[in-house]
Amino acid sequence: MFEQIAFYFFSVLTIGLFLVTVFSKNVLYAMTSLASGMVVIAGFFFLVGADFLGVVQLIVYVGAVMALYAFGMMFFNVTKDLKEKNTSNIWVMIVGVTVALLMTLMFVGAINPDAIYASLPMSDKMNNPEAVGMALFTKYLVPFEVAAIMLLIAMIGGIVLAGKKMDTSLTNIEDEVLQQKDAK
Amino acid sequence: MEGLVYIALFAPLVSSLFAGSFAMTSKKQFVGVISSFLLFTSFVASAILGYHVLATNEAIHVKLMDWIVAGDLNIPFGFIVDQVSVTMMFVVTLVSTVVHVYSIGYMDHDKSFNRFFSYLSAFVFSMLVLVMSDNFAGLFIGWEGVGVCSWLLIGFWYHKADVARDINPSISPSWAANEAFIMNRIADLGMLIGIFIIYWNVGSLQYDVVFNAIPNMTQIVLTTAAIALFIGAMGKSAQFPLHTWLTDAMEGPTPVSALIHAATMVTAGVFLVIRANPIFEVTPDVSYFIAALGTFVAFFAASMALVNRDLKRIIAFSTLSQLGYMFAAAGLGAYWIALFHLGAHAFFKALLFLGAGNVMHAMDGELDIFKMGGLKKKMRWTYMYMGLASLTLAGIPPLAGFFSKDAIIETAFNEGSLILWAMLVVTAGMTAFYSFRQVFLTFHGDERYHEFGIHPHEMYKYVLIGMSPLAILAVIAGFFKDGFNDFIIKILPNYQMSEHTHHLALYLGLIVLAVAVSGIVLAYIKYNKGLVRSEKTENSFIYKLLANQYYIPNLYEAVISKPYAELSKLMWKNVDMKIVDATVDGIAKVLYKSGDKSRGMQSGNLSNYLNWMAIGAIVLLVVAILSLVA
Amino acid sequence: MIGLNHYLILSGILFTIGLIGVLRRRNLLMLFFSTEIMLNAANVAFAAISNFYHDLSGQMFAFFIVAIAASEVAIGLGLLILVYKKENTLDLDDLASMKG
Amino acid sequence: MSNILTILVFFPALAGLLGFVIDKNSTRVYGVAIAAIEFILSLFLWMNFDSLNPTFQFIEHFPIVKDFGISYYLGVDGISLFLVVMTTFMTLIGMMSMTIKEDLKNMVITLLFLEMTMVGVFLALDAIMFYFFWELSLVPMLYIIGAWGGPLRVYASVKFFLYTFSGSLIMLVGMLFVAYSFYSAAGAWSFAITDWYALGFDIEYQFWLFLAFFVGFAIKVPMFPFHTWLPYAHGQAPTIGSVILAAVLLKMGTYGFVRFSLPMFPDASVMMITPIAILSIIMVIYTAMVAYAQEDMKQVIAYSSVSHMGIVMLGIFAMNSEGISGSVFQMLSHGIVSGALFMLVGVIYERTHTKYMSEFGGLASIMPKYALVFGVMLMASVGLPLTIGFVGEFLVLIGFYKVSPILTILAGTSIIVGAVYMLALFKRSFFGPVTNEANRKLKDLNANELVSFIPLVALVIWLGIYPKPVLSIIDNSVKTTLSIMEQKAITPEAKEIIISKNSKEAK
Repeated sequence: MFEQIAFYFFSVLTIGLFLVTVFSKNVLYAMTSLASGMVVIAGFFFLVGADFLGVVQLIVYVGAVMALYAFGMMFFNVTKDLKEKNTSNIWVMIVGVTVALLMTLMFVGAINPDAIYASLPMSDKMNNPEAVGMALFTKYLVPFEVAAIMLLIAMIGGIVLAGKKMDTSLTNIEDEVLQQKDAK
Repeated sequence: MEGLVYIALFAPLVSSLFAGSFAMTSKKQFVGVISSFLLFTSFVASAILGYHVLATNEAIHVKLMDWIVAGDLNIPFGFIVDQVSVTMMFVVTLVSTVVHVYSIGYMDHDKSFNRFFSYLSAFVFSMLVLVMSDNFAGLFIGWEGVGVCSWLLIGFWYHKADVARDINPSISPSWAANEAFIMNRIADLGMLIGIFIIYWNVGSLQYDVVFNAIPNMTQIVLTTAAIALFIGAMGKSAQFPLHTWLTDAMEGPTPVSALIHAATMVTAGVFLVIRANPIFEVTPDVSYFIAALGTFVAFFAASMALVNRDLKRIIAFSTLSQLGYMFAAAGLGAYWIALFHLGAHAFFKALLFLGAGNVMHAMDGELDIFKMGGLKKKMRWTYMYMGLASLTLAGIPPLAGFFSKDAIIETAFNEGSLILWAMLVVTAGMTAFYSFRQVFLTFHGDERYHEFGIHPHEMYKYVLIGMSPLAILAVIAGFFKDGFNDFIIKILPNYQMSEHTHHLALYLGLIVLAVAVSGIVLAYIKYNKGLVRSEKTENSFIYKLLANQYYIPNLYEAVISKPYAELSKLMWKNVDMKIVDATVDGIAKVLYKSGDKSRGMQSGNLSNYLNWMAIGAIVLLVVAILSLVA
Repeated sequence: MIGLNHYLILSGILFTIGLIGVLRRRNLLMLFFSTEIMLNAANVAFAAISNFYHDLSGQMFAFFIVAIAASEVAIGLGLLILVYKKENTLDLDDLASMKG
Repeated sequence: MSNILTILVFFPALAGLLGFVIDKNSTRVYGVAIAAIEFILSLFLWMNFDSLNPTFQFIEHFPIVKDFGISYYLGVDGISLFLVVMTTFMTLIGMMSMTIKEDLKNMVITLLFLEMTMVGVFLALDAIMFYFFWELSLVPMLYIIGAWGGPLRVYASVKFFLYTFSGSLIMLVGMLFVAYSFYSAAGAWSFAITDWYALGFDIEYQFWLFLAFFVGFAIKVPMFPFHTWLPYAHGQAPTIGSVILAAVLLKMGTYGFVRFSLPMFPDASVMMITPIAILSIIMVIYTAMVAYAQEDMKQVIAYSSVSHMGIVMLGIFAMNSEGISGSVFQMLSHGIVSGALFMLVGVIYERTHTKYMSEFGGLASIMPKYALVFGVMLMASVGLPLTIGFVGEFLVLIGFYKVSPILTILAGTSIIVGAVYMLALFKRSFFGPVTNEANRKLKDLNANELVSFIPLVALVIWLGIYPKPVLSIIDNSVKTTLSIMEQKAITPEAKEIIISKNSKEAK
């Protein structure tokens, strides 16, 4: 009963928040609703017993990613509303609804649950974080390490990219240099 | 003896290579002398071989080496010297030796003197290969070889420009050469097919094997083989409808006309029929067709000779006509008579041509007999030679032509084909008329050449002496008829007249003789005094028809050459360029255009790309679902 | 009772919302947001499947997806800042310099 | 000795690589030297070839990708032996006669690489290797036409490349399918041609596979109606490019038919005799007519190439050893003769910078040596007995007569139409008075050119008079191929045809 109530409540909440993100003209609103949506998603994780994932979701997404966005946005002018030539809604709706229908069809209609077997079965002896830990450091050790290296590279990359010649435009310089060369 | 065979065969080749090595240098007298000497060597070797064959009655068979060996096919370079081939060798080497000697004088002023001897000797070599080979493929080597040499020699003065057909019916030497080559090629295809038929039914191309296998072959195979081989013979011997090249071939130097287009090469077709007589023997229908065609050509060619004004062309038509006689004899089964006439004809026709060459030399290349006349004062020897040769041609006893030609006409009577007989008799009269028309117009009557500022002179002495063997043979060859009969029937079927014909022989002979003499008399009455031209006759339809060779060259031009050229152009410009190639380019264009059109997709706008991606995702999802459902 | 299908349908709806965002918006930053939504939608599905089939693999996948999303944001934002510095806009319509 | 084939294939390429560091002024000598060594190597191969052994010799075989059965597999038999010798010979002659001034170094290197690919195609016994060299040969040729060609060179080279390339892609699909079939049948992958020979197919598969290979080979040959790339390629290519293209590259297609199509798909081949014969005859007559209509000397010879290749195709589908041996011999003869003719056109083009026959006339009086060499090659081209051209043509026609007399008569018209366009060419260019005064100053062949042409003339005559040393070796291998076909044929009709075409009906 609790699960049902929680599911529907969270569902309505996420859908609403994400709709705001997608349709809002104001970047700040969009970002705020996205961050709130992420929190609710973490709720779903707790709901399906993926406690560790829920925590990771909160820390990484809500903590790190949204903080990054917040910092990033300081470089942009976010006070004004966005002026975009949005793709025609009918078209978007057609594509979106088709995708939704197709996916539903696939999930609901086509998957044969009997044919699915767990390749990494959960055991009742361990709680979730423990089980995740066991899996990560045994079977998924190499991917885990690779992911770590990737994150490190991403961090360095992010810093280098964002910190590069912050106050001059590369394109303009090259154009000027080129023009000077042409003039000669 | 084997050595002699090779000497006879290869001496001309050596001569050709020797002369050829000087081909690009200026005239050297010794080239002609040495070539002639080598040819004489070949002649002596042939004569000794002839004596050997006569004495022992044994054919000499040699094998030089293998030529083509593939699958079951095995063609050697094998040579056989038997009664037939040795007769041909004798005739060919004799005439060519004389012609070589003659050419030293005739080509005196030509800057391509050395080249000429090279070609001429190469021709003799090819001709010897043709007659000496012991298989059909070897024969074909010689067959094509003489074709090429003829092409080279007709086009010897290749630098002359093309002119309209009205001015010179042969257009130009190079045009005539190509015409000869291509017409021969048409016939050669027939010959090749004949060879194929024989190979696939016998498994060999050796004469002896093939002839031994004849009883095992079906009639239809034999008939097709005979037809195919005869088509080959028609081309080389210029039988209707492949005859036009022969008169055009007169563009070549006169010694060439004497050797190739009178005495030797054109008789190759007759030789083939004689050589392959076992095949023609068992195909009476084809043989009768040969005889009928031969008779027709004899008459047809003689009719064109009646009105022609060109000295060499008249002789060329008479060659054509005499070839018709030979085919008539061969077709009627009198192979040895055909061979005998072939030999006799070679002597007197070569003599006639060489005489014509003397006249041409004297007249600075002028060939129109209407512009000559009264030459006998200046050119006594030539007059005698040509008169003698014409008498022989007309068939006046006791000269060689009488014996051979009379025998052919008698054969036609003997076979009961009275139509053929009648036509051959009439032709004999026409022959006599046109040869003496030519002799009288050239040597008798008023001296018309003065108007054209020509100063005729007699040919060199050594040339005239060199021609004498031909003259002697033209006179005496007829007396060897019975001896030749005994000699040749060892290998060819013996043809004997029936009892009935034998009784009538004297009367038949007299009829022919009477017709011939009346021809001569007619010519004498009409032309002895000089040229009397009558506008009315020359404008008559018949005269024009004959003078234009029945318009056959024009017909060929209009029906074959022109349409072929047009069609070729059409094939290239329209079919190849506009259909075949355009289709390919069309396909390429479609691809290019579709790429060009779909380039719009590449707008550079990420949002558009994302839309496309979504569509792609939808397609993938559909595929996934369909595959899951299936 | 909430079954797997509920979660999957929810995930589908969220994904579609993200997709609509991707298709509709022209602002690069908004595109990033939409992508995050789609990633999260997938994560929900993974976690749910993991739960209902008692298989940890789903959670593992989701875990790595989170890692990838994090690095993507780090690099992506860096690039966005560069683009903004150069072009002074994040609107895709103004950034179509790769036209073929 | 044991890896002479590897040396033959890769020596030119290695030498070509080395060519980059050779001094610019000596590249020509270097190229000739390398080509000469390569030619001597191929002669050495011929010397050591066991002429009584009709199967593959000097085999080198070791796996490259074991799991997929791709191996390094070289071998030579009577069919490929002379194609290799001809390739090295024509490369040598071409290199010697080359008169290109600009970028000579690049040309020499390109030619050496091209030689590698050509020799590789003829020696490869692994389908993947064959395909590799087959496609690779396009690149140097593309470069030769595209970089040294005439005004339309880009169009011509792209057309050449795309046309042949798209054909061979279809062939590749066929090859992969054959390999897959082999895998299904034998349980292991193999691309070795000798393994494929042992593999039988249903008649339906044979038909489609035959078509797939046919497209690849037919475009290369080039068969009507896939021939239109050839006149462009020849028209635009520099002399050396035309020589190699006509002499060797076209032979790859016909060689492919003998090596792949016949022994692998005997039933389909028998089934396709009539359609291919008809195409070949169209090719012979139609292109001969087109050649007659040309105004450009080089185009005449280009179209004549197509016409002659029609004869080659006809011989291959005669299904008897006379025809196929004749065909292989005709490949050699066409290689030498058409190569020589293109070189001859190159000689006059270099002197006058035009190839139009209307610009010439009376050349025989000005350049007698040139006219002589041209005349010899012309006679070989029209198939005069005692020249190289006759042997192949005669054998092909005699072989095909067994299959169909009527079609043979039609094909036999090649000796007529061939003479027509060749003699017309000769008359228009060499005979008659000198029409163009500027031509009076033309120089006859110089010593350098004579050195290139004399071996060609000698070869034309030698192989015309005594073809046996070549022909007997070819014939042995052809008989083996035919016996493979006979064993493999599954339909009784095909078997009967193959047997009956090879035994005489001695009644």
